[in-house]
Amino acid sequence: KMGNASKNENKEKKEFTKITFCLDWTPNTNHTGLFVAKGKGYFEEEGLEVEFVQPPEDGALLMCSSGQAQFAIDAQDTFAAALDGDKDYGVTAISAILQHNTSGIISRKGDGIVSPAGLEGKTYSTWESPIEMAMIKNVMEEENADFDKLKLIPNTITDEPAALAAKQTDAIWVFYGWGGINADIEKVDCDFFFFRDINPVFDYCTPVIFGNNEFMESNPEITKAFLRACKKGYEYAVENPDDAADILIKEDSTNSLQGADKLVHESQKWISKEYISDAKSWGYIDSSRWDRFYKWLYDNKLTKNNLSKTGYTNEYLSE
Amino acid sequence: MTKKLQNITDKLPPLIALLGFVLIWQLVCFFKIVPSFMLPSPIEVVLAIINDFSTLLHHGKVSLIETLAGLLLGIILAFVMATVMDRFVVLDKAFYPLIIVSQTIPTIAIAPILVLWMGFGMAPKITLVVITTFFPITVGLLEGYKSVDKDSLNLLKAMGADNLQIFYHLKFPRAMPYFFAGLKISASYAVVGAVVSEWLGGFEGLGVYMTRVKKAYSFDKMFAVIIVIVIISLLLMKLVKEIGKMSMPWLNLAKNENVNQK
Amino acid sequence: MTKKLQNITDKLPPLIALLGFVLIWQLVCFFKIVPSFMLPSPIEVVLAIINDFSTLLHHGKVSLIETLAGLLLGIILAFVMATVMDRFVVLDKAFYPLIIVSQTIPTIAIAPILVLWMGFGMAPKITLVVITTFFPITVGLLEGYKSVDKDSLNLLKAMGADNLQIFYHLKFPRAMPYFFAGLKISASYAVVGAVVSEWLGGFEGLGVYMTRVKKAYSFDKMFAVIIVIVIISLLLMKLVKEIGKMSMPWLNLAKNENVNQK
Amino acid sequence: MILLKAVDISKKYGEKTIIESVNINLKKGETVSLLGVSGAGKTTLLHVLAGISPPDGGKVFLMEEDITKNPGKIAYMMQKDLLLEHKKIIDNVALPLIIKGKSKKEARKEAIKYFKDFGLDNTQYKYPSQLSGGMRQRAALLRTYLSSNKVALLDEPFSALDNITKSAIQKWYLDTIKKIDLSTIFITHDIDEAIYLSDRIYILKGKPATITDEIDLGNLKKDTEKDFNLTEKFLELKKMIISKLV
Amino acid sequence: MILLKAVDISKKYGEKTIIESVNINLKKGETVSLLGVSGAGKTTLLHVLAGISPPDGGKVFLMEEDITKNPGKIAYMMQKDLLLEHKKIIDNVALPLIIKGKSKKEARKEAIKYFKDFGLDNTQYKYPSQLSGGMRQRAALLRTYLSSNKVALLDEPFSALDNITKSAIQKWYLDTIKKIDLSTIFITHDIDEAIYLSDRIYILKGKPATITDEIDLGNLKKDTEKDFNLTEKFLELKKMIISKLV
Ligand SMILES: Nc1ncnc2c1ncn2[C@@H]1O[C@H](COP(=O)(O)OP(=O)(O)OP(=O)(O)O)[C@@H](O)[C@H]1O
Ligand SMILES: Nc1ncnc2c1ncn2[C@@H]1O[C@H](COP(=O)(O)OP(=O)(O)OP(=O)(O)O)[C@@H](O)[C@H]1O
Ligand SMILES: O=C([O-])O
Ligand SMILES: [Mg+2]
Ligand SMILES: [Mg+2]
Repeated sequence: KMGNASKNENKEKKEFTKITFCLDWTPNTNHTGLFVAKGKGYFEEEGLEVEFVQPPEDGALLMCSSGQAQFAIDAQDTFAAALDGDKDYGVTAISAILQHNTSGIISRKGDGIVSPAGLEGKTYSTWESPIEMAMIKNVMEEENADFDKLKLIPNTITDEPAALAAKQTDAIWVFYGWGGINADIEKVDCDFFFFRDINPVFDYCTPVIFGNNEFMESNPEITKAFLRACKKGYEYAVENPDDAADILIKEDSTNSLQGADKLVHESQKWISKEYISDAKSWGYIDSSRWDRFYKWLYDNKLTKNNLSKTGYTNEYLSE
Repeated sequence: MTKKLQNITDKLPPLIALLGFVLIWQLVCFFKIVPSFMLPSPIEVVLAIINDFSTLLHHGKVSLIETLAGLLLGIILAFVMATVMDRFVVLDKAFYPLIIVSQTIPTIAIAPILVLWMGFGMAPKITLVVITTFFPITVGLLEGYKSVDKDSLNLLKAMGADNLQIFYHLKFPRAMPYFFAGLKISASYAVVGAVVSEWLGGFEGLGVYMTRVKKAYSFDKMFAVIIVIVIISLLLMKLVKEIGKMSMPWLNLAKNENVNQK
Repeated sequence: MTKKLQNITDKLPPLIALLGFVLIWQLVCFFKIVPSFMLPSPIEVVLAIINDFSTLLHHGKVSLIETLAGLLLGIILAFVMATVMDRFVVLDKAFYPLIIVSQTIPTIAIAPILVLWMGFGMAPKITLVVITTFFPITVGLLEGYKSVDKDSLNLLKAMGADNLQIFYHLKFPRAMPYFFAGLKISASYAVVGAVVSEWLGGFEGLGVYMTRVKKAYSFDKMFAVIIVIVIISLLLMKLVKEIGKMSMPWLNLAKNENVNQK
Repeated sequence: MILLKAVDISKKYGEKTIIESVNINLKKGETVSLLGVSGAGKTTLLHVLAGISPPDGGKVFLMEEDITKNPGKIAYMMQKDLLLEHKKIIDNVALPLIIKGKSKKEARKEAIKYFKDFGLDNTQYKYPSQLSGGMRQRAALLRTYLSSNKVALLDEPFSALDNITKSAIQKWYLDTIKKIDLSTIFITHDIDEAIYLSDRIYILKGKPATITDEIDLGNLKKDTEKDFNLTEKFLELKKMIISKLV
Repeated sequence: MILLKAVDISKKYGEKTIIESVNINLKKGETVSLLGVSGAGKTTLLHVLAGISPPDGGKVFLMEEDITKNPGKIAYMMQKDLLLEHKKIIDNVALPLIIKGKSKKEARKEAIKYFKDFGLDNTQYKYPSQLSGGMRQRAALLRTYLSSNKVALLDEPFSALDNITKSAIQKWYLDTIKKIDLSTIFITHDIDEAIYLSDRIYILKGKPATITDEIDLGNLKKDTEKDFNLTEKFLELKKMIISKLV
């Protein structure tokens, strides 16, 4: 059921352990360290052969649960729903790719959405997830704005700056390192605010690397080796953003980032600072921030159970 | 064999097959051959349908309205296209290849573009249903029109009938069985078309609900939605069949009414 | 009219229609009736195809392999099912409704589940192609088998033919035109089936590439992919048509070979 | 009085001339048969006479009026009975009236009067597939009659029937056309039938086909003589016609 | 010598008895016709004789051997010509040999010998739709012959042909079965045809149908007398048969 990943193949001269790694979405600068680890042979050094795969929509975590992938990227907020149910998905968060939540709301410059208060009377593109709605409501209420006066429309946007420029919507949730930078590249003047700046409880972990429990318990050394290589890759990306960006473009087997060089490089310049940030080392999951967010979910009746202190571990990270 | 008995022996095999299928499904879940988060058991799914009934009804209604509107417009479009193409051979030659091309474009690729163009209301959903449904009906009607034999045409011409009369008294009735055959195929795709387009952008409808429960890791609810979609599709196909029967009484004459000795 | 001339008048109307369509598209873009980020112009799309050619070729190959494998398995499955169902009426009654149900399940709902069950390789993609393609072929074959007239059957029985001989000499050849009609429909859906399943999980293929270029804000590349999909589908349909022609020489006898005076 | 006159009709399909310089005429009350082997061009000629197929040469006149390429003036009963399977018998029969502009209600009212005369009681609201072959024949003839034209063209009206049951319908047919005063040209390739039913026989022969013979049977008392087709006189006629056909 | 003997055959479809207590036989070299109106049950009876339809009572013997429900022993030429449109003429004709286990190559080799005799030169690799009606008839007869059975059943072999061209094929048929020494039962509802072609006529009549009459024509010299079907003798016979049919 675990596939052939746990079985070392002895036939080849060098023994490689095959790892399937499920990304959260198409390759972007959140993933640079991983592609660097692959491109620069860090995985190989650890005896790993890693394949990056794309998940079904919103399905990375499940692919890891099912054992089709040993590791996957997801986020703390969406993970809550899996943790909260009565089914054991058998996955645990083992590493934070970014230390802080870099997401926030982007809007057209001049519309006055420089902070949540500005959302009143405006149009917001939503995925209608309960946590998302609760967060928007919370940040608006922090500034005494009325959430009911926010007009909601479905989020079908792929090109955020263009959508803003065409006035399809007024406000969109984006990760600054990609969507925000893209607005600069496309020369659309935008305003942006981070959720974490309005309410620190929203400085949760996203994106996060998850591992399959069964695999990790029977292969702790491989898990550690995997994270070691990742860490090395991200550390390289921190030191050499330009070079790392080129590696990302080159290593993406689909060539989908070709022609987006400028975006990748600009994004990389910004996001490289976020990989480790104020943490002692890359990947560390700050339990206080993790627990604080889950407690908030429970207090606001967004989960049935108090999920604090569950779902993560730092034990596979190297010091 | 009496009629009633015939009815039972006709309906027994599919019922047994269905029950067998559900039983195997339940056993697979019971013996955890597939982990429960990957495949909810039939019982869980039925419970999900019961618990979610009003929500499913609400979203189902939205999807059904889109489906019916799309199907209706698809029928109208198909009727106009097929009739015009049958009348003017050049247009047939010109547009038939384009129509085929339209069917090879993946709907999940155009659905987001339609939403981009038409907004979040029902318009893009209905449009997608039209795109997926007009084709089988058009093809059916064209084939039906072409099935009219020369002799019948000559008969009406000999009576002095004009093109409109020939269409009304001969071509259209002859094309009806083909029309309904096409419509049945369209009906089976229509609901799925609506759901896919909702899936890719909207506030209401089974497609939207499906993405939502999927994000919440509620596979039992997701399967409940699938079952609702299947049921709506089957009912729609049944409806088309019944309307077809009613509209074409000459095809369903009971054997005992038959005066013909042969 | 000479044959060559006939050929030109047959091909001219669709060509003009296609050119007209592209021209309107280009004009819509040129006069910015639709903003350029919503709709790349045909020229941009052609450039994207040229620039991305090797990438498109690579992913196209993957999708094509999945398509062909799925189609082949779909044919085998359809052949076995239709033949067994034709032979044993009970099985026909039992499984026909289930087969119809299988066609009303939205593929985008089951594709992620298939990936969950089968992994990221080609297996779930091929399975999805099989699910979308076996139906028209099965229905075609069943109809074909049923089209065999009683007299021909009796002729072979009178010669002392057993069931296998009747199948080989009569039923299968008679069902071939129906088989190819079904296969043509299947071929038109097969590529889309592969792309949809790739879209929902994988590392290669046109579907994967499509989601990625979409996320990279490259609508021109996305349209390039759509056009590649359309071209592959059309080529596949053409291939099926040609194989059909070759396999059924008795249906394509030139008029001048006809000795029959009537 | 000559009702229908076809002058110098010729007709090609593509490069091939099917019929050439055909002249025929039909007098009031007359029944004329058109005899020829399969593929001779009989149906082609009838199409031209009915106005549904344009001739490549020649003209068709109905009592001095040029009706070439002008359908709807002559009743035409197609090969076999050709009832429209999707219409009830009453609507099949009333179709010529509806085509000519009558409302469905009016047309049905007009048509229903004749059902008894044509032996079609209680079949009005049935569909064609519910009728026997003989009944279908009668319905088709009633429809031909209701087109209210004085001339009727019939293409192999009895070819679908087997030889034994055929004779009953033929007898009924002779009686009926007398009663409704119809002038008829009908196609057959059955010599017995031609002799039995017609006042005159045209023989269509050759490639391209033309009228090679005209045989007048006007003074034979066919219906009065029992088993006429088993008499010497009949045999002589048949021999003569065969010699002209081959 | 009696080749084929059917004893007390009866056959029902559902509740309805179609034929009852039918007894017929066929001697070596004989041509026997089965005459009856449409729907009488002629085809039903032939199906039973051929073994493809099980009787509800009675037995069929081929030279003492019980062949009831045992197809493949008697050649059967179906209504019309019924060539398989998807097979070349050579493969249509060789089909009985292939069914009996010969390889395609062998079967073709065997079949090809007879093409000249049957007037089918140069049609071997053509498809049925490329042949004229007469050629198709001959191909079907060759196929019947190649089944290497001594008895052949033929269901309305000429009904598809028009009355004028029919006689040529009938003549050819008479010659051929003489030449290949085939004993034949054939169905027709054409009295002329029955008289012209057969040594004996069975009349099938009634509901349920049974053999009501048997007419022996053994001593008529049909083929020597020119235009036999236009003679007095023929007429007398025809009158007699009609009286027995109706
Ligand atoms: N629409 C057509 N196009 C080309 N050729 C035609 C067409 N209709 C008839 N023909 C040809 O014209 C010739 C005469 O045909 P027609 O149907 O008039 O014969 P017919 O005497 O009515 O024969 P039958 O007794 O078999 O009905 C035939 O050789 C036929 O193949
Ligand atoms: N498979 C069947 N099931 C039920 N009834 C049948 C079946 N086949 C024939 N019949 C009926 O049996 C009767 C005799 O049919 P059969 O075909 O033997 O007549 P026939 O004498 O060959 O007629 P024809 O000259 O028209 O070919 C008819 O009433 C027919 O409707
Ligand atoms: O999900 C976003 O990257 O906006
Ligand atoms: Mg004709
Ligand atoms: Mg019969």
